[in-house]
Amino acid sequence: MSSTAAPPRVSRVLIANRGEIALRVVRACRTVGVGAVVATSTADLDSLAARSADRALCIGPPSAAASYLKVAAVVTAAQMGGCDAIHPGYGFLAESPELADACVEEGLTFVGPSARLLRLFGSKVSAREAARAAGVPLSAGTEELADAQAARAAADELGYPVLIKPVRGGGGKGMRVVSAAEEMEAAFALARQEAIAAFGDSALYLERWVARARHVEVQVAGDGTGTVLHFGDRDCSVQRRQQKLVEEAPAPALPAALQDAIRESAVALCSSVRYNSVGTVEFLVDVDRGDYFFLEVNPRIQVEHGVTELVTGIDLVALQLRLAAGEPLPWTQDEVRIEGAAIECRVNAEDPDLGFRPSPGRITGWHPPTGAGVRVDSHCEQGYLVPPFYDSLIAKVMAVAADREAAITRLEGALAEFRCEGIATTTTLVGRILAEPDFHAVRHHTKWLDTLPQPKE
Amino acid sequence: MSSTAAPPRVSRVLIANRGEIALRVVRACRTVGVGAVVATSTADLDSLAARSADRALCIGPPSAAASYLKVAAVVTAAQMGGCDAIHPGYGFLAESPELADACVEEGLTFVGPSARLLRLFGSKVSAREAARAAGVPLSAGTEELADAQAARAAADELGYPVLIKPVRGGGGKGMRVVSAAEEMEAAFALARQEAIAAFGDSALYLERWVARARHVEVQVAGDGTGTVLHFGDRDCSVQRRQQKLVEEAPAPALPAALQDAIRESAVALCSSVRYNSVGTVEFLVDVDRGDYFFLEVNPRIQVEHGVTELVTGIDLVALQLRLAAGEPLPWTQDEVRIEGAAIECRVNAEDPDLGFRPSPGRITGWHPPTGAGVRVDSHCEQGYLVPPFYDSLIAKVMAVAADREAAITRLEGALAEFRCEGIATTTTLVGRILAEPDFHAVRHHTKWLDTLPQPKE
Amino acid sequence: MHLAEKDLAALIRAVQDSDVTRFDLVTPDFEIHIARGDDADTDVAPLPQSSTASPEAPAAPAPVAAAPALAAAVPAAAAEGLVEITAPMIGIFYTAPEPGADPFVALGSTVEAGMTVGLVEAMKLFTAVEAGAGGIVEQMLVSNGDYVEFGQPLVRLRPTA
Amino acid sequence: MHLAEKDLAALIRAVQDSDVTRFDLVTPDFEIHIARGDDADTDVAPLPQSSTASPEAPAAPAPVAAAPALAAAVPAAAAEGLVEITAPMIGIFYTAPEPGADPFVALGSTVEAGMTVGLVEAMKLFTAVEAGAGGIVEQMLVSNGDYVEFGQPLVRLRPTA
Repeated sequence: MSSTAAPPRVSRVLIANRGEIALRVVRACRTVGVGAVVATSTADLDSLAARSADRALCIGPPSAAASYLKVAAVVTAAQMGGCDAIHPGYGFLAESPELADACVEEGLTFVGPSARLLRLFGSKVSAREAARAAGVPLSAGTEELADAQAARAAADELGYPVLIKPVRGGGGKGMRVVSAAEEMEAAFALARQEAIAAFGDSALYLERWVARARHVEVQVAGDGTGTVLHFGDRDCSVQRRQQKLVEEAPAPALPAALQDAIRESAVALCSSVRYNSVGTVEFLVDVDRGDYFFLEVNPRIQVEHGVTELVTGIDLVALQLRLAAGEPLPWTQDEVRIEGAAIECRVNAEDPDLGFRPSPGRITGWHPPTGAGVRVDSHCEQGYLVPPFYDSLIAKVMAVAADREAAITRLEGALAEFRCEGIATTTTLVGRILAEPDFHAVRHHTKWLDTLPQPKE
Repeated sequence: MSSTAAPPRVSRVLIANRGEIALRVVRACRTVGVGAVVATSTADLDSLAARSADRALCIGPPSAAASYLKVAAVVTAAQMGGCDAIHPGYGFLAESPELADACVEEGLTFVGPSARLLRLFGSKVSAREAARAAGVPLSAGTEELADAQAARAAADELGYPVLIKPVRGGGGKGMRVVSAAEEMEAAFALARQEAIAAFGDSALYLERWVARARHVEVQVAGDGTGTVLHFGDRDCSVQRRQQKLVEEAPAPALPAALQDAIRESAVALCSSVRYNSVGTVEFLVDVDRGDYFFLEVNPRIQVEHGVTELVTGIDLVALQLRLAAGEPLPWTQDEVRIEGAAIECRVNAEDPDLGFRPSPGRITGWHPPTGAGVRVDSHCEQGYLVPPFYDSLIAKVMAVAADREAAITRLEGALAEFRCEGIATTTTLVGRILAEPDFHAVRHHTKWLDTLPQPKE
Repeated sequence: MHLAEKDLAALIRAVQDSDVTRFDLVTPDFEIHIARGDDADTDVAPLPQSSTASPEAPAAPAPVAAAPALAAAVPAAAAEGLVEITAPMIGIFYTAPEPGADPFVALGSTVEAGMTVGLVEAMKLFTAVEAGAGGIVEQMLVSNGDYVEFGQPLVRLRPTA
Repeated sequence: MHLAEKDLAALIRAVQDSDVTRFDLVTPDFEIHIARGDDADTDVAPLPQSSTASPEAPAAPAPVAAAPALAAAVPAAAAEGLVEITAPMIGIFYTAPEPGADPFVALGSTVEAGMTVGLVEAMKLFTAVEAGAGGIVEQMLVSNGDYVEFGQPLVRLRPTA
């Protein structure tokens, strides 16, 4: 079970995923010049990805638990399809150390980081430890605090505002934001009462409270020797209940020193663990304090990778395949140039008028926008039946231009042209987000969309 | 009628065209932030361009002569639509000095070069004169020759092979290729006989004969003061009966010195005439002799501009609008970077099995390819009726990648995914061209496709 | 309304052999425009889906905001038994030969086939708008000095006889 | 075959209330799979257009070269009045419990509902393929050691009345 036993081979790839990412990987396989076999559930047998691949193999019924999430089915499909590698896409088994282990056991190449890294970043505790060891800033917090006086002392060090949290428990109970020292005594007492009532435990601690946070992430790629490149950052602060809706590259309106520090942190962390694939390091940026801290590592290709591709001209999925095949990084950091600005809107098959309820069904009319500076990644087509079993992403609509305002304008145009008939989609809604003055002025943050009054028709 | 009378304004543009270029210009207007009104014939009233614009105005019946080619209708539409500028697209009135004049008279901005330049480049004679004055190589030829002896002397200077041509007449009659001096006497006598028989005139002259020519063109933009930038070259040598089918940027496999000379010639010519818009200078490259000569200037945006956009990241139509509005060139030559390779295939509504007969009709299924590095410019959609009145271009399918081979692979993939149902198209045919070893090896030339055995199913 | 292809061909020939100067036929599936004079051309045009001049029913609103001006126009004439005179070109519509002069026609005027009912001006060139058939002017759809598009209904006649 | 939605609901309830371990219903419009045990889940699946298991007719070839293997399969069983036993998972099909042993069933064998007719192996884990109904083995569609996809027909039985 040594990962150095044999030189990795990638000549025919089993794609263990569905939807737009399966199609994206099929296309990348073509770009790289390797074969592509798609593993599908019965619901996706006739999908565009399945038809575009060299072969499609049915691995189970529609339920993901019995198909896309079954390691044995995926590995067996690779063997049946004569594949020497497995690309897991995102979601499903993408971060599964079990699949990575199984690949090693069966002599297959896992197109992603090694199982060791998946385990390391799969645990919040060990991921934070790795970040700390690499000198990456972590969210500031305390151990358990004895009383309000200890809390005041700790808060003076952290800087207000702070959040009182119960050590055990969750769901918001016993949590209080404290803005100034004189509020601490009362707040601490209330939080303790609530914690005892809710969890039967009085232990409390403090965290720095970030009122306005931006989600900034850095795209990286490593060759496994400690050499790691970054491809700039992305801002994904437009979120609805922690689901990203709008992503852009590079992250706008960050002070240059802060942006450099964030990118360097990402490279330092991935270099310290000899990261050996493409991946993303996520951070929260504290807008008011002007600093940042580590969130997590996504050891896989991400939904929003396309905006980075648009500003760098680099095909990240092709790079991922080449790294899996043991090829070296083809550039130096200086050769990676970030030019212009790119924005992506996720379009989901959901009904904004019905609380974003999924709206699966038959697409009776499909006209995605095209043209200069516009890219659409989608698995949909006219007549396609959006199945009810999986997530509701139906298209990623992207635009790139010389600067952010031009990219917004172009993306608004693209969304205005986009027609999807037969099912409800979030097209109009995401278009409205782009028009918000706060978005133009980069005053948005991760809770911004949820606090925004629902836009009216 | 002075073009310096008023500062040009471009706040709302009348688009006097149809099809994909009308949609392209609507999108560019959005990018630049100006209004867009589309002038349409009754056949195009419901087109995607008309629906995407702020307004559509019907200027006449389907016949282009009574609509898109009528200067008065176009100018009146601009006035009716509250426009201050007219974009002519390509074809139709794009190179019409009459429209440019009418714009000046009516106080409208013509989005293109001034009428003076349209007249200059509209005549083969004055265009050649301008090229000669700018030091641009012209096709080598002689004046009328008295006899075979004079022809032999001239041919020694031109270098064999040469082409004997009648001074008056055309259509190939009286034309003979002469490969060596000893063939001249007989060939000259035969050509003279043919010329007398066909045109009643014995006058003959010689031109250098180019057996294998590549069509190489340079994309330029000028600000009207003599400052001209180039955006690299394109190769459009894949032609069927002089119709371009496949275009790429940059022109591949040219010796660096030759490529530089061609680009410099284009800039020198346009600079010498104070060119004041975007345009293209076309050349023929003599593959065997390794030199090149001037063909013509296309004083407008071209069908194949997209491949240049893909390798430069520059929006040429937006630039065209900005230059028309009197803005300066926003870059220096050094800031224009050409990276990677892009290829375009034109897909026409024609039936390759029926001698490329146009196949207008209803598109019942439309699924253009999308994804990383793929761009499609098209005005079509599911349910669209390709009208029988206009040219048969239905889509420009483009791909960009780090190098030419990768771009070919990506474009082949895109064409394989492209589905257009209900009408016959040339999709499969252009896909086959890309697979030809001669195309991969850049051994193709302007007559290559016509001499190629018809590929079989 | 359904027409076979050979019916169409016969129809076009019949119109061309006649002395009709302008013929327009619009069905949900296609349009035929035949005109004599400067713009003489015979067109068989596909009809856009959200048509502007369907005789059966008012045009449905176009799916996007930018509906052509024509699409928002007046109720169809055919249903009311009226004959429509449309603009032969895009331009400014004039009801009279010159400012201050009497209009060519007014509500209630009796019009004969071939009579001028107005002028359309484009770039200082004036084109007469002629009635294709006789009748009594029942509706004037545009005002003096209005811009009109090609094919836009200008005047509606109640056919005589 | 057309089923109203309430028929479907009733059907699913009836099957769930029974002791059936696996139920598959495939129509041109949808599929229902109900399974008990490790993978217990109830799915109402839309059927891909070029279906793999339409009981009415052989599947049409997929529009692109990469047709799923299943689509190219054998003629439909229902038309012949046969009951099909399909692969419960992707893997290698074995006709016998171990190399050299007698096969579970052969052509002409009489099978009872619940009987094992073969094994499917994926990553060293063996899953028994059980007959959903009784009958006589009329067709063996795959050979020992063949890879099979999920849902691929393996054995066809002639039902015993």
